[in-house]
Amino acid sequence: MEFQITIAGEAGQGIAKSAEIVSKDFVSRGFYVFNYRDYGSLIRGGENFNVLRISDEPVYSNDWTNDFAILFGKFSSHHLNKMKQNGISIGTLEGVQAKMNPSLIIKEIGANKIVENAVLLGALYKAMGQPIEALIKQMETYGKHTKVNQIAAQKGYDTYNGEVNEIRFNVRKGNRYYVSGSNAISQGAIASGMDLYIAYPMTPATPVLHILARVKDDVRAIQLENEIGVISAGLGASFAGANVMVGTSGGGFALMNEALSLQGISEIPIVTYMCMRPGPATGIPTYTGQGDMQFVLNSGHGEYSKVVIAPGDPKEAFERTAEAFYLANKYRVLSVLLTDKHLAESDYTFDSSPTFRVKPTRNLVNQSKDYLSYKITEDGNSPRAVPGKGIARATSYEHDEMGYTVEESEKIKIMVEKRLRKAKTLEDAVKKLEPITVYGKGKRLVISWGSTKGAIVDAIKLLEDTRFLQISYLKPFPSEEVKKEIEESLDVAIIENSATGQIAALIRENTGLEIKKKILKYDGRPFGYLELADKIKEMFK
Amino acid sequence: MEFQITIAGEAGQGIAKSAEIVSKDFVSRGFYVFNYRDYGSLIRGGENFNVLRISDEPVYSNDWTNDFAILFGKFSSHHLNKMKQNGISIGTLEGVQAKMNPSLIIKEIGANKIVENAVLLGALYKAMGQPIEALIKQMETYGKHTKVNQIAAQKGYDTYNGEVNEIRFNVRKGNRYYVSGSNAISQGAIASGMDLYIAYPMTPATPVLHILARVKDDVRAIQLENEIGVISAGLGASFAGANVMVGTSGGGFALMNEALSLQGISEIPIVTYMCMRPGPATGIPTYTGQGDMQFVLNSGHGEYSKVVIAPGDPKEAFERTAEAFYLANKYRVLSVLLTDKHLAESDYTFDSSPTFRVKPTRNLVNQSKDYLSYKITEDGNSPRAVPGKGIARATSYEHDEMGYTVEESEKIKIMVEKRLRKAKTLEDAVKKLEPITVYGKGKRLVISWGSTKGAIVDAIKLLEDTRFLQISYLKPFPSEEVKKEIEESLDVAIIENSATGQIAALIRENTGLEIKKKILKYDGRPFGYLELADKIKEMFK
Amino acid sequence: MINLNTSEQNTWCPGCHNFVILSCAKKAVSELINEGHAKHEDFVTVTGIGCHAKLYDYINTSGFYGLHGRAIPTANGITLGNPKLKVMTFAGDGDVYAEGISHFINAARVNPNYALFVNNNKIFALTTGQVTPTSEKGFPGRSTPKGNPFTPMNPVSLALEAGASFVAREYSLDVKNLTETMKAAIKHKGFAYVDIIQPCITFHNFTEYVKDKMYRLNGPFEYKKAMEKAKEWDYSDSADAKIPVGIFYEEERPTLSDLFDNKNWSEAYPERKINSALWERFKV
Amino acid sequence: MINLNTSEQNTWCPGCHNFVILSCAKKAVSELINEGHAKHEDFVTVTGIGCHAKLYDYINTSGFYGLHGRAIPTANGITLGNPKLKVMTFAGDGDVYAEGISHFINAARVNPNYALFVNNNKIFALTTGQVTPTSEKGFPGRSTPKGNPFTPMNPVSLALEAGASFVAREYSLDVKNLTETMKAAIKHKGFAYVDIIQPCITFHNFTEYVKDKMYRLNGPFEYKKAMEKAKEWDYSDSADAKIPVGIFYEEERPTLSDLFDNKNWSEAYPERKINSALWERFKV
Ligand SMILES: Cc1ncc(C[n+]2csc(CCOP(=O)(O)OP(=O)(O)O)c2C)c(N)n1
Ligand SMILES: Cc1ncc(C[n+]2csc(CCOP(=O)(O)OP(=O)(O)O)c2C)c(N)n1
Ligand code: SF4
Ligand code: SF4
Ligand SMILES: [Mg+2]
Ligand SMILES: [Mg+2]
Repeated sequence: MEFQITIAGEAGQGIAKSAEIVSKDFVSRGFYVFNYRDYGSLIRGGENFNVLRISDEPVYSNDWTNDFAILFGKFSSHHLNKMKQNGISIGTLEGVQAKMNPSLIIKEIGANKIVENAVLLGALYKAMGQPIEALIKQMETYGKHTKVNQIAAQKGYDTYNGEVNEIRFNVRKGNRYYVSGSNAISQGAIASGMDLYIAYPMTPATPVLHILARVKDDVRAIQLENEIGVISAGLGASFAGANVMVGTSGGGFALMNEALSLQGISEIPIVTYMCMRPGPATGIPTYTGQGDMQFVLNSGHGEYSKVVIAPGDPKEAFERTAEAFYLANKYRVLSVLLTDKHLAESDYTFDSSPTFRVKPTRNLVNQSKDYLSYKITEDGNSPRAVPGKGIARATSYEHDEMGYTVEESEKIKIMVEKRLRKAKTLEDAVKKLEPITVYGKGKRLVISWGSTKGAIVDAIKLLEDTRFLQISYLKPFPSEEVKKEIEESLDVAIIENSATGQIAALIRENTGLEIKKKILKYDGRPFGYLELADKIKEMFK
Repeated sequence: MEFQITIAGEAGQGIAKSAEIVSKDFVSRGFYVFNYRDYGSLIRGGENFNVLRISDEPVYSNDWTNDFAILFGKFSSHHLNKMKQNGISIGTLEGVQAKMNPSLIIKEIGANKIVENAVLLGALYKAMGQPIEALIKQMETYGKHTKVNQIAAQKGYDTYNGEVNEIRFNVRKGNRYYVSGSNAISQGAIASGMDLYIAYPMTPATPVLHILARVKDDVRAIQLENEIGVISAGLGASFAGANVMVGTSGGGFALMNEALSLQGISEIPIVTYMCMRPGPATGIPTYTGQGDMQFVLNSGHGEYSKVVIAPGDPKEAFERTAEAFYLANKYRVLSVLLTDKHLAESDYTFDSSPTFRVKPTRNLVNQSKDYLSYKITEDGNSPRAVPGKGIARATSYEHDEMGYTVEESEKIKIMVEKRLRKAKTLEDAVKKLEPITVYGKGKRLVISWGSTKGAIVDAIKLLEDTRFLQISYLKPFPSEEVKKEIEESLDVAIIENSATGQIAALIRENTGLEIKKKILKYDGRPFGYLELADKIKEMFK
Repeated sequence: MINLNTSEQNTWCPGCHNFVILSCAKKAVSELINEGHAKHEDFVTVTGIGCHAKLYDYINTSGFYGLHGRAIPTANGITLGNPKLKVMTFAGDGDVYAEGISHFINAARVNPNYALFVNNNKIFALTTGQVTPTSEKGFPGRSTPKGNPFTPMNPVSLALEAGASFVAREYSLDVKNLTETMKAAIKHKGFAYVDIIQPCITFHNFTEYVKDKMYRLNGPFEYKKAMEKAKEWDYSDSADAKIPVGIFYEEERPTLSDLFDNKNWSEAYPERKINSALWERFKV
Repeated sequence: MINLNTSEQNTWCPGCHNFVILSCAKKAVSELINEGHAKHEDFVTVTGIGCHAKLYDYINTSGFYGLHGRAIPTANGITLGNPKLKVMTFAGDGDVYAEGISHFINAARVNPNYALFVNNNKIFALTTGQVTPTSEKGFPGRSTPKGNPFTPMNPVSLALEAGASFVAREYSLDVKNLTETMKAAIKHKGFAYVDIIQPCITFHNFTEYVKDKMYRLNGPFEYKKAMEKAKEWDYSDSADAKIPVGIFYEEERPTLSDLFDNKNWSEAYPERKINSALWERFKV
């Protein structure tokens, strides 16, 4: 049993906050809520809306038609034709089923325009047949504005005289965790031993900066002059011994490219949180897409190994963040946590806690006189030490074991080959971290990565004979594992929030297998699960 | 008939200039000379050497053992064991066959230390049985130092009393062109209609900046504050109507990544001269490598089409530069001329002139009131116009036909699909430009791209049943053509100046075919042709 | 009269000062056209990324909506590509004083010929309120909830120090003077920099603070005096500040495109011919 | 005594002033160790890319051979990662005043705790002789054969304007004073900037020019006087210049790592434990 609500209005009308209150109320009562957030690149004066899918079973995505809708502000009319048969739309808009006049109502209670949304929330609760007390309780989070919001909500509830479509189903009791990707990455980073987060604001990576700047834990979030300053300082701080994460989106990541290459040759551990939005360039800054994948995989000039991890939901983000730090420190590499706006800014409900495949480590050795910063080893991985306790060196030039510059043919080869061996070692390490996951059963296979997971998992439940291969490590790429799954399937398609279907190219590069069927979406919006189920069905017809 | 000379000494001793004089003398007499230049990242106080392979037939590479050598300065002893059986080494070094004391000789003529090399050149001419007059004539290029060099050379010639191994073979008469990659790119750019070259110095791209700053033609070479300033100004200037090329190497190209992505969405034509050296990061700045290929192919976040052209020698560089400008202007894309230090800084001899597959064009339409900067067209290519004559718009945001910002799903799709169609159009256009070339005959196939061409062409002459597939367009990739060649071969190997053999991955991504045999070199040095012939033989055993 | 409006929906916050800046810009352009200073098609509006930059969508001239921080080098290029264009560059304080400060310092020295207007709201507005280099110490931005730890930069004295040939400050709500100074900046031959104090009514509303503290300069002054005046306000929130507005400094010297003797290339050479004869230069 | 030599082959041009700067740096470090100011293992030498940067190979301390233009932000990070380290940052004029000028302006304001030495030869030396922002007008660099079209930047007054808390100029051949100023800069709490006039004997030898024009300051001065002094020489090649050397300015204020209350993280938390309990924060 499930239903879906859209809350739409103008930027600045408290849409996101309204959605949060409703979500948290339902989650606290044992429901599962998925909350999709849609907003433009503007502060006020345009449209915002949230879509809440609420169910008694886990749900990880939404679709585009609604059982209930709050529509206010001048931009929301397009939602009118996204109502289900018996759906109830409430609001100020011409054409809604239950038209209301919240500005009149708030005048009655002598309140400010800003609580209009509370009036409509109250009305929504009446329409859903839900206890107004539950809503009023959730409103306690409004701080000093609590009281007035509560009064407005009660007033809305009382005033509403439209249809009622009572939501009544039993939910299982148990723990419920309500979390966005940004929150998961932030807390996951703290949990994984991060000391410093360094960033320059860029949507949709910015929430992590805001969250980490506010936490009480003994970590620091520091905004620096620009992205080049950020990544350079990140490498400097890591060289000095700190556990560092930097964060950005495509444009900032592009600016970091030279320093990412420096990471490759200097072998200084670092984690980069890279949160995609549709490009090229500024693109569509507040929407979602996965079009930067190949760019990230191939970032930085020269040849060096890196790790690119694409978690599929906030719980995975929490878990995989630990792996990102672990691998970065253990193998002195760059770990990229590749996510996107959809994962970062949607809220998911989970009923269990994450588990970790790794333990955190700074991987520091005690320096002795003969410590070598780039020791030639069989597995290509050199022990890590930091300045302050002895001599440690890092360099952007090709170098010998001590870190001194070399130009001689033989010496160059030795160090290049050390790094090649490390790439191999890293590959082996990643094999142990469940780089792929298969969901469902069936001879048909859909393959994807990252935030599309939610819609796919929800969609294949509706399909027969279809399973889903999620690739969580894009680099090192789990070639054998992926090949095996494809070869065991009768029909295969990839799914990607992009225009070209880059995962197909990546699979072909690594396995030789060509996947011609591509389900793509490149309008900045995530897949709806029903929309996706239809497309998969169509594709496999 | 052919022979090889190495001239080695300390940086600052005039090694490169000596090599140039000898080369030009032989070329002017109808020989073919290939001149390899080896120098460290230093100004004085380390080793420099040049290798001249001289022949009566075209040669495009060198190898590592010499018939003659001038060895002076303290770093040259390692060349002693690179002499052929009857090779003659001349110089100041312990162990040379013909030890000389140029410092004594110049004292006699009252000259400066700086002409010591001229003394040794004179001696070399005696040892080669070559007319000293020819050398003395070439020395006229020394400007005000001509006289003293000539005297020193004569003195060296007269003083030399070592063995003589007379070079005597008839050469065909005809035109001879002696040209480095840097020179070819520079003149090729002027020939192709370039107005502005904008750069920030970076080895090995810098010579193009120096050359273009000196030419008398009506073009400008401008050094700006940093690479981000360079590419941004390049896009600005092109938007305003200029034909622009920017130039850099890996690190600078990395910094340009964000603006390259801007190129993609704004569709402003630009040519980028990208001259590789081994990375990651600062790497080995004065040596050669092809390790930035995948990085360049995937540069810039988001999805957009670009052109990546890899000429194989200076003549091709001259020709392909015209294509780079043509495609950039015609399809409003980024054209990357991907070369490396080996191509840029080696001198080649040709006996014919380049031919062009395209005509230059600014591709400007006359603006009318209804000009649309991003007109939706069937082939995805929108007419180009510039400000100053009407309204022209360029933007880093997703946009509509007029260039205004859009965020709506449908409008986004329209513009993304326009760019997808353009990618297809571009693919078709490139098919007509001979994106691949096959050399030689045989069932075995070696595949490569870029500056390795010289050594490969020279090597396969020594091999049986082996042909060479050169890929000149890396993007759009000529998949069908490459696939066909591979499938028609019994045995296939790729050759690359890199540690991982990226062309193999690219081929697999585009054709599904895996090439396991890889002949790689990743010590900053180019392949010698004999060395390579051996490796190919070994690989195909 | 030329219509400089576009039909794009405006998405600034209702009441945002950018509306005023936009209308001043349109007024300046339209008057300059009427006065015969330039033709409509010669104007190019270049912007960075931020709230200010939306101006690109709302003014009907040629335009280049650049990257965050890169409005300046983009405009540099435009003047190199065609020195005859009239370029108005609009950027934010985040754009110019954070991300793109290198270009600001460089432009002040090399003197490209265009006007740079910085809509300085002392905040990253479009990214919802983090501190910039001109935010006052202690201001609780969203990435510095305990208060901005840094002292603000004074971009006006910095521009003078770096060599800008025209330096001014204006206030976003002073329509008359802002328009006049915009016109003067566009007419100035060289790098004309105007810091426009523009409180952000949503994330950083210091309207009250600046309102009574501003006074008008009778500039331009000679360099030293200009510098003194520039130092009168340090962009802090000190209670007894005096904030001079108007033109601090103006000087004429060769521009970037003068120095390299650039032309309107596409007009000078509508189509360059392929000149394969250049290969002959390599003949030995 | 600590041996600060390395066995790397030195590839500077014979006679290059960098040899002198290197030996002063070693002397400074070794004296500071002897005076108990810091331990050998606490020193970190950070460099950019250029001739100057080879110093990394020739001094036996911990070191970070950074990217061209990025010595400053790298050093910023080192002080954030472990504020106890003594960081000496060596960079070139190309590094700091061209490629990395954004970081210079920012560092002056946010005051990271380290010494920045700029080996200023007014040329890109390692790339064989192109003009930098401090090259004098008219100088025929290899990318400007007809002469540098631009007026030079004055990085000393710029640093003061931007807020550097320690500003000095020294001459590469003045061993005694250079060593002393280096020590003072390293000891200074905050961003200590020293522009070291270092003629490049190969590409830009202005030794003769500067030699007789230098005179020693009896600084540090208060800000205004410091600025006046800084303006005495504009980095041009004017014949009657006077070139003040020594410390212009010194001030103490909180450093970047103070402002964020940073620690020596790896010592404070040798191993942080995975704290999966944080997930509980999401419990509704
Ligand atoms: C390279 C890059 N980094 C970060 C961003 C994100 N970003 C967009 S607007 C903005 C801040 C804009 O601030 P400002 O320039 O002051 O303009 P305002 O919004 O205040 O008008 C930032 C950081 C970006 N677009 N590109
Ligand atoms: C991103 C980048 N751009 C360009 C270069 C090339 N480069 C290396 S050294 C150098 C100039 C160095 O000049 P400066 O900093 O003054 O040092 P100097 O050699 O004079 O000591 C340049 C431009 C580079 N290494 N990286
Ligand atoms: S956030 Fe501030 S600057 Fe942006 S539109 Fe709103 S008021 Fe204007
Ligand atoms: S080029 Fe100049 S700075 Fe570089 S080593 Fe030689 S003299 Fe020194
Ligand atoms: Mg701002
Ligand atoms: Mg220099």
